[in-house]
Amino acid sequence: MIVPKYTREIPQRFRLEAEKCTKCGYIAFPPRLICPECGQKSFQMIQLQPEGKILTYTIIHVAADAFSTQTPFAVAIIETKEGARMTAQVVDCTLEKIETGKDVKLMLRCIQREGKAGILQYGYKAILSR
Amino acid sequence: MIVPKYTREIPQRFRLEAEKCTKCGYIAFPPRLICPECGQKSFQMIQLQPEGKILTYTIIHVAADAFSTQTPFAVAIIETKEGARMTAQVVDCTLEKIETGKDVKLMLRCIQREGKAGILQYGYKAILSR
Amino acid sequence: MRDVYIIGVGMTKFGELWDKSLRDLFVEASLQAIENADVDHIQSMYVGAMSAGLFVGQEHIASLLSDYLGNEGIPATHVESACASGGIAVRQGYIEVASGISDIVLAGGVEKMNDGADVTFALATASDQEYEAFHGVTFPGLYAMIARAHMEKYGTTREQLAEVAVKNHEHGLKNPNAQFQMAISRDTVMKSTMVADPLRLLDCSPVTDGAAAVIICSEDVAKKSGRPLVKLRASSQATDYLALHSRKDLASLPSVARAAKKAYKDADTKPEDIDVFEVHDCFTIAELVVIEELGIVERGKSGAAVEAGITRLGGKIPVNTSGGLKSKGHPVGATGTAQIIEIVEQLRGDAGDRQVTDARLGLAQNMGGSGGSCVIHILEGIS
Amino acid sequence: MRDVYIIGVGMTKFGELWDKSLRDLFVEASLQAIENADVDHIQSMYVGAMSAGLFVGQEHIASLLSDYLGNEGIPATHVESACASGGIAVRQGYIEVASGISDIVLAGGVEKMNDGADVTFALATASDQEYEAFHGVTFPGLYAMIARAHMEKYGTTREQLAEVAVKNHEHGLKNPNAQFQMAISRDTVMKSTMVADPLRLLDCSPVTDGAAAVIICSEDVAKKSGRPLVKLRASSQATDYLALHSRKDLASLPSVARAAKKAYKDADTKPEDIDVFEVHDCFTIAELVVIEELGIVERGKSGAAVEAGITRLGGKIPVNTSGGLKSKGHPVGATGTAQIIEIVEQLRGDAGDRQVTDARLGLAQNMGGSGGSCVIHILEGIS
Ligand SMILES: [Zn+2]
Ligand SMILES: [Zn+2]
Repeated sequence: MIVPKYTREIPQRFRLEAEKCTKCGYIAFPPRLICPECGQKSFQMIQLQPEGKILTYTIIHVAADAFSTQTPFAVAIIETKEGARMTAQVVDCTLEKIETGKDVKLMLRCIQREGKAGILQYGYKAILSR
Repeated sequence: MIVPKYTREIPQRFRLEAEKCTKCGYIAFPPRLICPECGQKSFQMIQLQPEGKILTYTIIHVAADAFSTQTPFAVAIIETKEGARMTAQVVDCTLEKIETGKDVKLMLRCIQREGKAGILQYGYKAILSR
Repeated sequence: MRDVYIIGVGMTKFGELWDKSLRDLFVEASLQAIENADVDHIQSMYVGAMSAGLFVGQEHIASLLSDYLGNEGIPATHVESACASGGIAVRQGYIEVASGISDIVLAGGVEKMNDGADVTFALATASDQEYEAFHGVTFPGLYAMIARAHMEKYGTTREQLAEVAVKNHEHGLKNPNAQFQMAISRDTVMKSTMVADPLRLLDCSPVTDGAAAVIICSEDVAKKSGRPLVKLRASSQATDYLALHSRKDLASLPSVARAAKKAYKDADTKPEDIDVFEVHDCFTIAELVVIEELGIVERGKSGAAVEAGITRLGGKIPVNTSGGLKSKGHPVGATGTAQIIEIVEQLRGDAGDRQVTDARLGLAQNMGGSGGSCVIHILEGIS
Repeated sequence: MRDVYIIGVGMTKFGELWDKSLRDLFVEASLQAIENADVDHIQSMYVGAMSAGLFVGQEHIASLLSDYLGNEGIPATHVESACASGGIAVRQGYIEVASGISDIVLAGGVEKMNDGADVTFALATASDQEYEAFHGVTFPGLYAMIARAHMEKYGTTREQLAEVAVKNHEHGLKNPNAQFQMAISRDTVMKSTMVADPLRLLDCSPVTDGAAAVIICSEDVAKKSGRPLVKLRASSQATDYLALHSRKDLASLPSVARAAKKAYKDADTKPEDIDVFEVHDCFTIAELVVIEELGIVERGKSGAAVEAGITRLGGKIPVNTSGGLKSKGHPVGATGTAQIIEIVEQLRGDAGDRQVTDARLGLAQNMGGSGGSCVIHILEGIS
């Protein structure tokens, strides 16, 4: 039942596709129909480089049921080199290593199981660059 | 987690407790804080006799997930002798026997499993009187 | 209170729109409405949706949608009254413009139903969860009980119910935005799968994704826009006991009569003056009871009226020229707004093959659950 | 537009109210408000709730609640803007009375959170489901990220965050309706369980059941009522990007500044003139950022201000005399209305041990999600 939703989201979640406003340069991730900065409707598709840095982060100790077996885990707001912003987990490191300003790479990983059939949902997660 | 909800509803679901408006005689099932017919707030608790008749009914062939293993099943609107109205399943008979106007008795039965732990929820169901 | 107009309309195609999310749908309809109105900004917005929470796990949708509509931080409010949410959104926009607080308001509705949720459960939350849905009754089940009561009280027949579906599909065939653009026969309806006896699959509106939006404004803005003038002559709303079993007459929908009385009074008109009706045919029986409550036909005579073709396009009193919820589709939160759009298009003379000749006054009736709420708008085309 | 007043208030105790259902809670608060206003009828009602759908499986709640409040079929509308729903309900009532459509409107909010639902999931639906909650971030997690940004940018300390909780519990101790009537120490806050680093359990408002309602009316009705006159001087609302990550400055809440600017302008007043504030302290960091956005303190100086006791009852600018969401409890849909009730009681001089001396002007600030929406009311006591 949720396969269509899954397919619909592939461009953003798997390929990191964003759009750049042809007038003001605003980077829309995910893509939008209208630019929130200048109100124009003309965009150019761009593929984000899977690299960015941590703007702020938290360590989640109490999670929704779907994530409760993963606690504690880190979630950060990341800005890519192009200026796109996203929320993503930071994984594959001891949590103490995570700091604001550190560089990360974005990787495709399993995020959660969804729906009664427990279908795996994939998407981007961040790992520290060094 | 849902045990308190369960306990809270015992007076109505298990004991068929209703309230009678001391001014206009309106029977409130479940009990209310204010009479919808006359606006007064004074009620007398009454216990409904577990007897009534069918005012209208349907046979459900497509149900919500929680009831999907029970289809087809009958649901009716029942008026008790005191004039209380309720929606309840009609069980223990071939579905063809069910007709508007027929007398029923109300019995305590299991209705559904609720929540992740699948706790059994009990309540009233109707059976044809003869 | 100021006079209020609708100067722009927009809607997505209705259907199973797998490739579009809730935000995609609403933004698409809204941008269309803004373009149709030829305005360069809106001052606030209302979004009707029954349950984005249960359908797609998203609350706070008015803020989300204002953001994706090109966030300028304007006030954005989500309103809900089950399947009447889209009509309520327009009514709140009407009140805000009438008050003078805003001159240009966007009001719309949306529902994304085909994204994996237990739709039967979600729809049943429009009934009394603790005393109706708890016992396993579904939304079709509630209308099935109304249908049985109406059939036993007035002699309404199974065939007459089917005729409502046949008529609405005939209309929907002419509507490019309709989910089902196909004619069906009385026989097909009567042999379709049983859903809740006596209602069958083709008595029921489908599960639909879609969005609709309108631009509501003051007289001043409307006149300056140069767009055809459609005036909101009345906007009324009423409620009833939520649980069907609490109502004295199970073959009636009193909230509809209550809202209609107020709407006719505020618009200073009567059913005979209205040229075209959009009514809430979530199930075939709903259209029958509603046209009685609206005073279009005498109580108990709706089945015969439909069978006689009176409510067909080209008949004396055209009802649901859009195809209705039955054929156009029923994305619950969007429905009430989409009905108003059909009326606007009829009054503008833009309804194409579905056009009712010389339509000047139209009425849209939208309701929630098994009639626990109802909202009615009367619109006038001013030429 | 007409002047608008509040003449009646009512609320349940806030807490884990196992023996009361959603309808019990709302009806209890509403009957209290009606009695407090000494009116014999209401003409319509607005109900704020974030997600009765996800918390208790019930949509169409305005119709349900109008029914249980003694159904006379009046218009009843559910409004939602996540945790700002209760403030939005009052604003819609304000607009309806200001417009002249109604003279007496009930507006309230309710949430029944302790009935078995996955509360963390339900609250996270106030964020962007597809681009925030999808990744496992929780509602406390979003504010934790704001907290870290604020600490790193302005040097706000962990101790200063704790001082917000200490102050609000000190106030809540004097509020018989508060969920937690107990004092806590800075040390207790800083040693409480980690929820979302750097926020700990005692930085977070609790999971609460409760309801609150007010009676809104025209000047005419207010004067005839004989009740103390409290005027709604301004009612403003704003939105922002829904997703926290979309906002340029992660240590700010721009929707609050936007709504505040409009409210101060409409009320023709400024922060210095306001005698008492109720603000949305869903987390300790929220109160700090909000008092900056409201212009009560300079940007980046909120931590020091709270530490200095300025916002304490008896201080120069008392904030959250009710105990705030932190100690009074946070039934999300009811919160915005309950804040307004605290202000009304302060302006009437009815706040008992919590009374701010000679309070004449008060402001209530209520927001949704991580600041995707905000609604502000400024009230004046007229003696
Ligand atoms: Zn741009
Ligand atoms: Zn009575």
